[in-house]
Amino acid sequence: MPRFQLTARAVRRQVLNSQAVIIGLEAAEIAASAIPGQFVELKVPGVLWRRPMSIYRRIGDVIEILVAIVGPGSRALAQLIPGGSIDIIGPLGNGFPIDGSDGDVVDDVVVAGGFGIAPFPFLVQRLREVGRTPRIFLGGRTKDQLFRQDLPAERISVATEDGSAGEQGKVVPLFASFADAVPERIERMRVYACGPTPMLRALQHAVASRGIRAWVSVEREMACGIGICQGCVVGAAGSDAYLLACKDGPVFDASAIVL
Amino acid sequence: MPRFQLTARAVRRQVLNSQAVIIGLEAAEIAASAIPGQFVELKVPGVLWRRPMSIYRRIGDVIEILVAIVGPGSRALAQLIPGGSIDIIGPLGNGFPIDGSDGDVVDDVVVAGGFGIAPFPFLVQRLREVGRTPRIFLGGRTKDQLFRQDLPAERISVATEDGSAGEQGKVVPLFASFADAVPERIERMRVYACGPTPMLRALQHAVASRGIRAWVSVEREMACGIGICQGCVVGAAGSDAYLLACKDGPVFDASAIVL
Amino acid sequence: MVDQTFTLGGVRFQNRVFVASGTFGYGDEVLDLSEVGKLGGIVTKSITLKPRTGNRPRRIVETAGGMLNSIGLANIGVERFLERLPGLLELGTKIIVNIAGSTFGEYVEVLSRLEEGEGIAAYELNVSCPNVKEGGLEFGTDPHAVETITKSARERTRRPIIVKLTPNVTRIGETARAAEAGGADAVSAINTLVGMSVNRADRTSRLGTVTGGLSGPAIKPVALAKVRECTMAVKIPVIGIGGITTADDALEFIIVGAAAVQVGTASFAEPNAAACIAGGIASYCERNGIASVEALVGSLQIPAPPRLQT
Amino acid sequence: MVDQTFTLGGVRFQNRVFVASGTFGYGDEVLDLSEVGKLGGIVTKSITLKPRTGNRPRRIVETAGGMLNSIGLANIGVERFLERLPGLLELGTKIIVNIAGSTFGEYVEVLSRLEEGEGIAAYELNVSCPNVKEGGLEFGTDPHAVETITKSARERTRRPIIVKLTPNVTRIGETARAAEAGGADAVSAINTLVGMSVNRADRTSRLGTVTGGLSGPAIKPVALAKVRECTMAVKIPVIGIGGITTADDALEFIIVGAAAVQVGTASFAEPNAAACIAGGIASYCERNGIASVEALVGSLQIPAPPRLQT
Ligand SMILES: Cc1cc2nc3c(=O)[nH]c(=O)nc-3n(C[C@H](O)[C@H](O)[C@H](O)COP(=O)(O)OP(=O)(O)OC[C@H]3O[C@@H](n4cnc5c(N)ncnc54)[C@H](O)[C@@H]3O)c2cc1C
Ligand SMILES: Cc1cc2nc3c(=O)[nH]c(=O)nc-3n(C[C@H](O)[C@H](O)[C@H](O)COP(=O)(O)OP(=O)(O)OC[C@H]3O[C@@H](n4cnc5c(N)ncnc54)[C@H](O)[C@@H]3O)c2cc1C
Ligand SMILES: Cc1cc2nc3c(=O)[nH]c(=O)nc-3n(C[C@H](O)[C@H](O)[C@H](O)COP(=O)(O)O)c2cc1C
Ligand SMILES: Cc1cc2nc3c(=O)[nH]c(=O)nc-3n(C[C@H](O)[C@H](O)[C@H](O)COP(=O)(O)O)c2cc1C
Ligand code: FES
Ligand code: FES
Repeated sequence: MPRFQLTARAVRRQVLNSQAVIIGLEAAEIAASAIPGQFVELKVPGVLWRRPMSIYRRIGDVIEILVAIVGPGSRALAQLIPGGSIDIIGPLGNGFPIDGSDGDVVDDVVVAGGFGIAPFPFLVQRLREVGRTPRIFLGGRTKDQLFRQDLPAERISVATEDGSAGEQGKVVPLFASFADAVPERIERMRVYACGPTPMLRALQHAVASRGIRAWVSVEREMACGIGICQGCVVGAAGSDAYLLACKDGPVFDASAIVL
Repeated sequence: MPRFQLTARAVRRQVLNSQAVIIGLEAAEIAASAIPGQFVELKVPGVLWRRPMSIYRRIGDVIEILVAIVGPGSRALAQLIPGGSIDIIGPLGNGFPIDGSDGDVVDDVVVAGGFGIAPFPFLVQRLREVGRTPRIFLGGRTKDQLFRQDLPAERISVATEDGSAGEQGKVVPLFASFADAVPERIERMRVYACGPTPMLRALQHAVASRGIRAWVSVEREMACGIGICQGCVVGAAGSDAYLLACKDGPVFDASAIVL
Repeated sequence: MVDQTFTLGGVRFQNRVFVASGTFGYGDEVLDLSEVGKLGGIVTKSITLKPRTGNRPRRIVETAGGMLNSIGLANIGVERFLERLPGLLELGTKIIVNIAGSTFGEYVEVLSRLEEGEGIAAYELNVSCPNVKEGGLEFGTDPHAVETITKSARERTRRPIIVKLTPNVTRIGETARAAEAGGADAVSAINTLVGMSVNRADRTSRLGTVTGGLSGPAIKPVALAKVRECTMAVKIPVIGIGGITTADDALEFIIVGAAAVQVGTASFAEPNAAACIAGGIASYCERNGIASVEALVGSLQIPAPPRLQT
Repeated sequence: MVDQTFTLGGVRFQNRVFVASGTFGYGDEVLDLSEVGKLGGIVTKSITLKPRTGNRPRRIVETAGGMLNSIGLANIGVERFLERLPGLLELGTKIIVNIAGSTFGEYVEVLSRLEEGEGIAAYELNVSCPNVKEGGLEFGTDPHAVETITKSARERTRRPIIVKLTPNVTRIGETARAAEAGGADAVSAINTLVGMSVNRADRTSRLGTVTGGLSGPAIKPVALAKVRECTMAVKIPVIGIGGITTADDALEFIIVGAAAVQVGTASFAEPNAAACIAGGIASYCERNGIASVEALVGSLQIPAPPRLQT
């Protein structure tokens, strides 16, 4: 898979709330070759490591990222204004499998918790290109943690822990009750999930017990993002081996890893 | 001397060139109590130590600083835009002696090299308040290193090393030839100087050999700026002792220190 | 109210946050910018027998996440310090006097003079001083020397003795044990790491003394590991030092096993840092329903043994 | 043209900038993002006798100006490495194989197997490994162990041997001398400093192994001082490592006395960092009329002795 290092010019900055900003970066080579679920590594001034961010959406030569402001790196990144530029490496990682043998899938399902929504607008774009539109289950602690602006509104089901939007509760049970309501579709269901580790664990359990195929995108601290530090390991299921989130992932078959 | 720590709001930002910016900061207590030659310590994000900057000018509740962009701290500081704020401590150090027993001084003379101009617009303000206007000798490598916008144009003599403005040469010889042309004034002359160490050394020599009274403002790396680290030492003349640039200075009698 | 007190050799400190030696002057220089009354105590600049002007400049260099210093124990000497002491005792916090010397004898002499001063809460022995007899190597690198100095001090005072350990050793646990054996009431760690910086433009060392001591956030991970080693080696309290800038940093040390902490370099940028940290620890305990900071000391959860290697 | 070459035990390297062990994979992982052909050489990840999966997570933590790692020598083992070697030899730069083990025997066995491989330019012995016989303390903290390992290696190969020293010792000069006495062609320093990090939220160590190794810009001042100590202790070349991110950093090490340098952590954020540094050193020499980097090695100007203390 080709990877590129380039200086990307910021062309867009949309503040969603005090914790979340979308930044658009001109990065033609990366935009041209990326697939959904892949990420880029951004060289943010003032911190040692690059910062990994999923590709949120692709619009021509521009890739967008959704930045959750959680610490010094993301704060600095969120301040990047149009006209400014930043060194980025990408596309990185493996991405979600959507093509080829999965041609006759009928039920694409996205399950996202909070900022775990980040890779999915791009996935939706890609699925639509091949004539598919996923059903989307979105969870957050409160309604401020739902970022649905770039998703097909009519296909979204929402759960919030405080009940401020959608169902009150967590997103995995919401998805599970949907799955249980349509047993005939289970076999042809393909789940794409991203979110906090406890949510992904719950999802692993929900899909395993129902025999649903699922892929999860995991986050790990990454010193390099390009496979040379061996820092970002994820335990392989049923063996002593470790997999690298940056290279073997960040997307894994839900049954292949121990979270 | 009172010192204050406060969050100052930036109210002005004037870009002089790619290397120099003037920032105005609302800091009423500091503005009210500062004297020329004193400095403030600014908490710039991303670097360990605060950064010391002379008070460039005072306008009501606002103090201005002239920032030379030389490294990460000054670069970040120069990006402070109006509306932003920064934690500052000041006024610090001793400042130039201008009042009291010096009442019958006739010739106030400023000698400044490059960014050494920083404390002098404020000094000029103060001297004018007591009915005095200094003669100003300004030096720089090129004319881009002269910052005379806030000084009385009619009293300025300029020297540049490349001859791009004023006399070609260095500023201390320019001042020295002025002094030699007015021997009758030598005794009542008071020189205030600031600039790179080699320039200050040349000045020490020029004033010592002519018996002129002079004060020099020196720069030292400062970890604290408030007298607790003992890092900013300057050798005392004629003894083994060290003086602290941040507390005993930054302004010293030119004959009292070894540079 | 969270119980933040800390008792050492019978002396009770109001909380567990101190300012570190050499980073807060004698304690009375920045009363306008810091709430010293909220500190557990002030550890003074190292005091030697005679006044010292200190090392020649350049004395300080900023580095990535830290700083180097070669102040060289510049201080006013024990006599002038004793004149200044009564004023320090009115600051509303306890005064710990840090003692330094270049011979065994000097430590003892300084301590003996200080014994004549009223009100000193404790002593801290800075054993990171060059030992003139041993060709300039730090006393603190030799467990035997550490034990001897501590013993000599112990024989001459009933005040609590803290031995401040150097991190520039293979096994700091050994020097901690030597201090304990010598009768110390506590050890503090760490002093600065030996480091240097070069100016490539003129190919000189940036510090006038070539090497100096590294401090600040950059050394925090090393300090935490050294403190952990100390807590595993001795039963006396360990006071954690090194890069502490926030209450979270202090909590890291306490969780690892530090009974108290000292704040050094952080005071330079934020003169009130130590007082803020003391407040922050109290709020953390309140938020988490912890009645006494003591309960946090050494509360580190060690995970199950690592997966076996194949 | 500036002469950047560096010769070690008869092997000539095109320049003095290498990538450090464990920070660049085996050398062929990032050919798309780095100009490995411009490097003096690649030091491979530490190779052990059997493949190792490495330590359990969490393995890396970002710290102020640096990072901690506890990768645990995860590697493919010497057999699979030998299969991969022919490919590495085509990268246009020299390959130095870093050897690790948990017993003396393991070092020797790995080296003996590697002797069967063609084209290896040199070996680097990583003596910062836990010595299983000595209760897990690093081999490299014991000069005697360092000398023994070096000797055993020396008896089995004519290829250049570099001994990579641990900084976690009181006197690194002593271990450097032990390596020299054992027949090493060079020493490299430093490996990582022992450090740790605590998550106060759940009171656990952030690293799965509790302590790990600190690297990156934060440790540069310590590394420079350790490299200086080595250069004063031995006559063989010293290779400088620790926090090198820019050509200026590399020049600092060279001026202090390093004959060559290795770039570690910096490659993570900038995969082409080492190649850029090699280029930067050449430009610096050109700008300053220096014909050979050799002329810079150890060119540090030491100022006149410090002012006497009063
Ligand atoms: C493949 C991948 C894709 C990602 N995509 C996005 C995205 O699209 N949008 C987004 O906002 N964030 C994303 N992240 C997470 C993002 O990289 C971190 O939030 C960011 O690096 C934090 O940097 P900081 O300096 O702001 O905070 P820090 O102070 O570095 O960290 C704040 C907190 O976040 C945790 N953290 C830091 N880095 C990571 C990481 N890489 N993985 C998990 N936790 C981390 C820290 O442990 C700490 O608790 C992604 C991470 C990975 C690995
Ligand atoms: C009392 C005082 C008043 C000052 N007033 C002004 C002012 O009005 N305007 C202005 O632009 N600058 C002033 N300076 C200098 C200013 O503080 C430094 O340029 C600034 O701190 C550099 O920070 P940096 O991070 O940008 O660069 P760094 O990377 O920290 O330093 C860049 C270069 O500047 C040198 N340097 C850094 N700090 C100092 C210092 N404190 N003194 C001397 N050299 C230093 C470094 O050694 C290095 O060579 C003053 C310094 C002092 C001590
Ligand atoms: C400028 C400076 C001066 C110091 N002077 C002394 C001293 O006189 N005696 C001493 O025992 N420690 C001295 N130290 C070490 C500190 O007390 C502390 O142990 C060390 O700096 C690590 O803590 P920190 O990272 O919080 O600064 C000094 C440190 C600095 C930075
Ligand atoms: C993630 C990581 C893995 C490392 N693995 C090894 C290793 O396998 N063998 C070894 O000798 N050194 C290893 N090191 C140490 C480096 O080679 C180097 O000595 C150290 O990181 C200091 O240099 P730096 O500050 O430039 O990174 C590793 C360092 C890091 C950061
Ligand atoms: S982040 Fe370095 S190997 Fe994955
Ligand atoms: S800068 Fe700290 S004493 Fe002057």
